Amino acid sequence: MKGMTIIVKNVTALLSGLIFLYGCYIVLHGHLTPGGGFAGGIIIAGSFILLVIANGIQYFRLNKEKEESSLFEGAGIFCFLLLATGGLFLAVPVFFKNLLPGGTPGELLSAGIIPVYNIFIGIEVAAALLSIFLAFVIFKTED
Amino acid sequence: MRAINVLIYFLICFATWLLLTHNLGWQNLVAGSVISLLTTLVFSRYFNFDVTKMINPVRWFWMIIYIIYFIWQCVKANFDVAYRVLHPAMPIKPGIVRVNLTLQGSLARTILANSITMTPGTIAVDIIDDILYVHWIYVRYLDHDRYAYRISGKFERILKKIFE
Amino acid sequence: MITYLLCFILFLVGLYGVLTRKNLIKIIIGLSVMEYSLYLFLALIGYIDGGAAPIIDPSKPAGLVVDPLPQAFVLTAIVIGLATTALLLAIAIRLYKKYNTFDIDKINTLKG
Amino acid sequence: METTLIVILILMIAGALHALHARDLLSAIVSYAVVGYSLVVGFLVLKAPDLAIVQIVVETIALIIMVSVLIISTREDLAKRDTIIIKGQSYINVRNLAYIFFAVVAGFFLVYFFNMVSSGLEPLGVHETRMATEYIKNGVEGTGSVNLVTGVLLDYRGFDTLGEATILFTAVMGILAILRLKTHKI
Repeated sequence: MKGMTIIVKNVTALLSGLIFLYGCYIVLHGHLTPGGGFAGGIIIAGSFILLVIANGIQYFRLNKEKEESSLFEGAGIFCFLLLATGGLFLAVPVFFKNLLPGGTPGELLSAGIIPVYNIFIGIEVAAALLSIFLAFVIFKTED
Repeated sequence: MRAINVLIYFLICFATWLLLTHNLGWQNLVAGSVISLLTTLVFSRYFNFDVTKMINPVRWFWMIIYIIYFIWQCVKANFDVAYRVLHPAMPIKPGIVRVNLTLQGSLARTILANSITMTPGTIAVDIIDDILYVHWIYVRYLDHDRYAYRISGKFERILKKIFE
Repeated sequence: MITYLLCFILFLVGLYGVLTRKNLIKIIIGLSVMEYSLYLFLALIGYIDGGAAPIIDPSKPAGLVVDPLPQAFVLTAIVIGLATTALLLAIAIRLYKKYNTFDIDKINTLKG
Repeated sequence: METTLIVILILMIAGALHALHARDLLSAIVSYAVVGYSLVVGFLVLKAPDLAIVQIVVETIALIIMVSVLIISTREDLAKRDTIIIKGQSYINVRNLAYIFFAVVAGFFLVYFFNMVSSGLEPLGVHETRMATEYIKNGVEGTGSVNLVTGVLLDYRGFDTLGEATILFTAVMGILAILRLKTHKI
């Protein structure tokens, strides 16, 4: 993939950060507004995919980036499991125990552990989709 | 210049966060600054435009004039294209023309190309080495100076006042 | 009731595509269409007449709300559907690189 | 309400049929996108904004991946197959009759099962499930999440989400194994 014209590159440079910000907003407000880890993770992956499509793959050292995204994926799912078993440390023998204090519903810091779950699911989904896309792109340029 | 760019990018991100959330509670402000910092860390390296000139208020004044002029051009072009589509004989003569750009700076060129694209009837195809390729629905002149003035002359003059 | 019937017909269209098409891409499209019909069917089951979206304003008394349980199921199923579609596409492109065709009949005869 | 859904479903069926019969694979994928984006509108009509957001981004990413597959390979569907007509041999032979028989039997069973399932369903809009009233009444106090879908997904049904994450992880590992790069020469 060669990359597109300078117009597309400039517009992408302006917008991809804001798309990333929007994805983070969707993830963080998953317990208040429609959205959550899945939708936000896919939008975050979309911002990176936009950069790769616009700038071409020579712009990034992609092999390294693919390893990093796989690493993030593993870290995300591991933290998710760790939080799920986290009740054991507080001597509560329930898997997926909502162990943080609840707070008042409707605030950003509420719903106990659900926002934290959302963040880790967002990391996992974003890394998974990014590595799927990069695998296809690298496979295409291989031979 | 680099540090100012990063700072301006952070402010843009934070303003976008506030516009998205509509909430001034302390939790929201802390979350917004953390997310904006993260975005700045990852994406500010792609934001390398020269933005220090934009502090001058005269340039903002010209930007307002540019927006008004652009909307006026857009309305005129809309009626023109609607006339061409609805006319039974369909008086179109499409073609791709080359326009030599006198404008420097990639951000200004991007805005110029996007303005040309958003005006109905013309589409900016590509920019290769100071030459802008434009697809035009009715190629009126074959002389370079005349069609260049017709397509991008006024736009370019105002954009020069904004960005240079 | 007619919406359920149309969902079933959409499922049958997908099944028809999987069974009769020879092109791998079209088989994948057929599988996705079957998945989509199931998502819509589950969302239809959870719908309540006059219900609001399942986001409750805590300051007001809760009114009638659409059932959130099928929506949660469909949410996970959509992401899994994307992953399996991508996996099938990866297999298809590997087969294309090896046999230079998407036709499953030709792949069958060329094997060995 | 129901008419809107019927129109959307008919559009989806038409899109799916065209996707399965188009000769150019790129137009097949565009018709497939019609199915996916109509599904987004359907979710919005059914008051499921979470599903609509997820479906619209998933559909976009799926289209990008599909087009990236098509760019590597061919855009043409299969070459036109010449049907060989041998004189004196009729189309009605044992093999074709067996195919028709199996198709009829399978269709009969599918319609029978659908009939069996749909006789137990309430009509659209009427809904009496025990879990729904329970979740709606106690969901906000129980989980603290205003968005009930997130509350169900991550609190009541956390196991499902863990399984979903595992499947996603496994699928990505499978894709990376299938599309493995050449071994590095060091």
